[in-house]
Amino acid sequence: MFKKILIANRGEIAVRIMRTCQEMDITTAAVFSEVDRKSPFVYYADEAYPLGGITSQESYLKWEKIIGIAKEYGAEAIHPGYGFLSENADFAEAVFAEGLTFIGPPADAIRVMGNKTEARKLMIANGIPTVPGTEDAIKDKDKARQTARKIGYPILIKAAAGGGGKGMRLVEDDGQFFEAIEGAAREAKAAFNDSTVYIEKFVEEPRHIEFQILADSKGNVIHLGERECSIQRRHQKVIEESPSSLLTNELRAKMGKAAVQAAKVCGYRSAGTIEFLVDKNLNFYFLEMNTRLQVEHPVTEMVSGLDLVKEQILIAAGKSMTSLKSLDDFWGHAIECRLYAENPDNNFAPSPGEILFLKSADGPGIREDSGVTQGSEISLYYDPMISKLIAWGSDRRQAIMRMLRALREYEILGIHTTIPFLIRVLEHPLFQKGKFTTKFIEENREQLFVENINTAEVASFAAALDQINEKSKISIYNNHKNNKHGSSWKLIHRQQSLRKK
Amino acid sequence: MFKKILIANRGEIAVRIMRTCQEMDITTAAVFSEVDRKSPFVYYADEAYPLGGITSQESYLKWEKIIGIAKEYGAEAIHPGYGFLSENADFAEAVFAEGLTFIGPPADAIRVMGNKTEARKLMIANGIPTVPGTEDAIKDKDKARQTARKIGYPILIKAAAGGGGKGMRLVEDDGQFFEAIEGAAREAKAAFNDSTVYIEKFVEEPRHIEFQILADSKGNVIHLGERECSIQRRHQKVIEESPSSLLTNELRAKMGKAAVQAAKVCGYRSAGTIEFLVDKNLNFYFLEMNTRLQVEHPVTEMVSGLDLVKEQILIAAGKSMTSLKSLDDFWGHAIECRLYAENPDNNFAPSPGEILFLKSADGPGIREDSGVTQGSEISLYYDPMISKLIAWGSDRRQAIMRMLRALREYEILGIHTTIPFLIRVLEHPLFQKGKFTTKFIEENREQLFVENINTAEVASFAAALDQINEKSKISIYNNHKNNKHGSSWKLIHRQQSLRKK
Amino acid sequence: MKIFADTPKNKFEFETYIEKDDILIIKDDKSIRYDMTPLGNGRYSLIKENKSYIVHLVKNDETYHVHVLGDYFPVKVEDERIRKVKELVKSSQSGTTEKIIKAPIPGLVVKINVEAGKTVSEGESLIVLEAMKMENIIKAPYDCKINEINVKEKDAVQQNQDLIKLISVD
Amino acid sequence: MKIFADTPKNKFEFETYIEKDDILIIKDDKSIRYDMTPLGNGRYSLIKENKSYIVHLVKNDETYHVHVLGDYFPVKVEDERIRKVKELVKSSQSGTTEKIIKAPIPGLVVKINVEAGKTVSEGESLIVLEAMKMENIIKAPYDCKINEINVKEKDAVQQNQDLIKLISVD
Repeated sequence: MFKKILIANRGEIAVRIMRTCQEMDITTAAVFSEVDRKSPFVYYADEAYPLGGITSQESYLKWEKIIGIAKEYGAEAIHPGYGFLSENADFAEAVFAEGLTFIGPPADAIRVMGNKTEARKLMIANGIPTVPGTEDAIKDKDKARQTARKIGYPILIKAAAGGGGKGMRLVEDDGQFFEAIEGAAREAKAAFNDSTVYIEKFVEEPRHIEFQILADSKGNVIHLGERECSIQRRHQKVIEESPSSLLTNELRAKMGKAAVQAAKVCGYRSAGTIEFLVDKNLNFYFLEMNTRLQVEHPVTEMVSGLDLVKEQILIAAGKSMTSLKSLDDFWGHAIECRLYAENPDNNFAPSPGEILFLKSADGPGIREDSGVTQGSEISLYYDPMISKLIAWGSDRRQAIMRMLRALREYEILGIHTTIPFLIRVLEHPLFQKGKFTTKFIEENREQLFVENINTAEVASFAAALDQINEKSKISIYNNHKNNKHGSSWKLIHRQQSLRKK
Repeated sequence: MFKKILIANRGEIAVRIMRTCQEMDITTAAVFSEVDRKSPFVYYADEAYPLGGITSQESYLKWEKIIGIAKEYGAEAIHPGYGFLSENADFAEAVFAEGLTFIGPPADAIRVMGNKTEARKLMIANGIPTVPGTEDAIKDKDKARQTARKIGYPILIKAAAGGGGKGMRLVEDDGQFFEAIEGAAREAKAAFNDSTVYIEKFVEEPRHIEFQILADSKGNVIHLGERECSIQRRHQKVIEESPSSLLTNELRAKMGKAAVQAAKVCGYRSAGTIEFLVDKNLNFYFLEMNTRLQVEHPVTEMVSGLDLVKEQILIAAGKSMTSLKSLDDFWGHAIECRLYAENPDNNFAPSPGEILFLKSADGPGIREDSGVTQGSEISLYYDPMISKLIAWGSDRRQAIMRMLRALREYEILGIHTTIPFLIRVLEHPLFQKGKFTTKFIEENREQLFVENINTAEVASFAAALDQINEKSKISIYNNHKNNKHGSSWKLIHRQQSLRKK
Repeated sequence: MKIFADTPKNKFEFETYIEKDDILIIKDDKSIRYDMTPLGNGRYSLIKENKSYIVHLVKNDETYHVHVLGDYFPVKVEDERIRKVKELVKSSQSGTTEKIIKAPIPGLVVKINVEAGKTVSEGESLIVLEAMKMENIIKAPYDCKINEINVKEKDAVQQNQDLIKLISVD
Repeated sequence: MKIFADTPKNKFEFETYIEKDDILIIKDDKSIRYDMTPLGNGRYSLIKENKSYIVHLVKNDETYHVHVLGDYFPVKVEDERIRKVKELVKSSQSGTTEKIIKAPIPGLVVKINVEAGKTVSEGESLIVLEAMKMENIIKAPYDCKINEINVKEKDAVQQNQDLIKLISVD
């Protein structure tokens, strides 16, 4: 087994990977940008090496430097997490060329699946259904517009190198086409250093359902069931769960078989995800394969009992994966909510700043994978996702109720988060019934931004009290009529007077 | 189902119960002493009512007042948690007499099992093995000493009304007998308002293994497997786990059957625990029944998937329990560590004070049931247990490794906790092999208080740096030779100079 | 004295009296029983008519940013006198139609789609800001003329920094 | 200058030089590379020779209370000069054998088992303190005579409050 692993990532996923390493008695090495000097993943690691630089390009994407650090300080393997270098085939190859192990799939598998148009061709050749669209990257914008017209609007423009909604645009009519393609290319360039984009038909009433697969070097390829990821905003996943309320056992078996097949034909090894779209008639289409650990992998961990990072490490070290059977029985139900540093009330504008207070949720069935803590500075330079809450329940209802109470008890001061929005999604009757598509947020916008008048009154009352207190310069806290709390009173008054100084 | 439940308790268990109520859409009412005005369980509740008073006697034990609040404000049921009123049969009866529901067993069951000597007689009458000792409460000290001599030292003196190690004394020779019996009686009086004590033979090489049982009003009585609670200090449980590394399936079935039988003969209903001692020859003895929710109930929840508080509420409302079969297959392995506000390096002296910073553990397999947060004031008046960490793993090894990493990442400033001690217990080879008795801590004292010289050096280095920095009045933070972090440097320097003001 | 507290979609009114060292809050002729205890870090435990809440209060300029029950509200609090003064000031001001578009977030100006002097229609893209790897398009709030552009491409801007000055087109 | 840092069971020594605005820490003729960044609330991120730690430092009187790697150490730090001064002071003091027993914890005095003037043996119970529902017995540290008792039963005592003054019996 590896003695030391370098984690070429930041934030929650770096911490997540280090935790498994610790549990396996493997030394962890962090690399960090200037901005991240005080981030938890830096002091969570056993060793930490500065990369310098501020932006991703100047730091986490500098792969020669990262490989250099790994070699100099004796790390035998590199885990890329998700994003950044995780789907960079050249990087994976370079790691291998230097005699180190890349914890992920072979470079060839990344390359073929990473190029979305190549991947589509491979799937079509192997009889796995795909969504109609361009088979190649777009070179000529005018020609591309003709293709779009032929497929029929609405269409999606997607980054060939990408994932996670970056460099993606929905185009509903011909007039928006050029602006959309330019924006997508620009975003793709910034996020993946590759501006190549392609076109796909936009499937109607679609659900986004993906299958987790595991493949080891002993020839075992299995799937661990699905994740329902239809709750999306701007093509970013917001809430994920496993199992999906849509799939029958029969459909699950069929899709699972296709997922395993997809992994096999690209010579896959490690953990990977096959994303499908399922339409209103339960037809499913291969969308893309993510050749890396997925943000939402914890829901699969909760219902399977496996540690997917541990499986990745075992597989990379040439060992067999832990479990050799496909998952055909879930242990309860798990839901994940991504917490973003964004203000839902201001069109989800990024909300950078310092976290002034943090009391996270705990108790039965709650797991958190966080990358921040009180005192953390949320910067503008990286992804706004700061943490993931995962709730487990013996059934979907209990998982939802647990997630709701966890979100309500989560306290974070200093930045805005998407928590109030997430609560409204989970409270929505259609969500609770499992009746939704990827357009859920769009279509229920009005109810998702409603103001609860009772809660608003409490907020107003508290604000008014504080304002009166400040103005009147006498202590108003605690006028409880039945109160006989001698010492407690004094305490409160003393604190009040301190507060005014 | 109940619409509103009053929780007659404080701290972590009050929050724990409220969480389940929230998940069941039941309104929660807290009652609180003066000291607890700012405790998380008060603001976690939907409603909060002051009891006044500081000590337990002046607040949480004032049951007429508590019942009065429940009636006045429309709570239909009262959950007593553990400790305080949870095993007070008169209270349970009074709740019933006022037309409310007591979430726990019938008063008669509490009464017979609550009186340890009565319980012993009942068990003996029903063929369940018990430890030799006095059958009745001690009235005459001299006579009691004769009994002690007859049974043979070492013996245990235990509070008839009690549990949790309070009012308990180990007597190793005749000379200590009188001092021990007085101390035990005094402690029993303070904790349970009942100074009655009795004597029991001290079993050698004993393991403390208990069975969780559930009984509903439909006549279903099942057990949910065992909890291993042998790791104790001063008869207080420190670490608990499920399953036990000692039990064979055969012994588990035998003990489980005895546990179910014990619950049946006292007409039990609700969740309860049968505590056994198991000696070196795998003989087991009934020790006592705890007629309430146990502190360590989470480990059973983790391996069974059930929410025991939910089961208690369902049963109290006259419904069937969720699962009707005994647990014969555990879902992995779970361990609980109790975090006490005590200083292990000062003979576990209580460590009251304010929590200045708190960053709890999270990530895969970790659950926390906490009663405190940053800013919480740990007082002298109540139990020093502030939180419970629970780790789940697919096997015992993984559960231990996860617990270790969770304890190492747990940050708490302002008070001492037992975390450094817990880490040493979990790291100990005998603990890891599952080879221990209830005397583990006593017998391995030397290794459990050893100083790791490498860690000591890091601590000394950091302290020396800070001292030099204060004296020299120039900023020494960050002398990293390869450092080119322009802006980060400045930030650090600015903060440094702020810090000195 | 009357206190007005407005959230984006609701308006609340409280009547207050000072009685010795206490402040009474009256609603529907009844004094509201409350107990608001500061916990530090902007956190308060509020017990109002036996209902218990944890409330976060952060005051920025004129607005309270309030978190309670997992929800968030910006709340503007004014008392009677201040409100009257403001109304007087407002009515005496001459109606200027210039509007300043400020940066809703800190970020990097990646594209400016308009020039000073041009007329644009409601919803038209004016400026593209990038932050946290996502593009944010700032659109014209209504049909208007661009009066002045205060930034250029590749500028890093702070939150609330002036970006564009508009004059509405009638 | 030499710096001494002592934990209960180990003693460490560091050599320091001030070089421009930097302080160099030398061990075995090599400058130790370090980077200690404050995170607020007494927390520091320390990177020492590439090894990364989160360190809590709280200074109370002369002692640093340090938490690192899940462990806790009280650390006494002194430099050469201070240590020399202390040694001088110590050697000039006359040897007094009176010892004050202070309350190790805040608590309630539930029982006093001795009287002033009495002689007791090592390990004998002197006082019983109760806190957090547990009794804590304070025992005689060695054979001694009780010089003075400073508390009475039912007193609530603060941490480090004087309880009993002893004179050792030779």
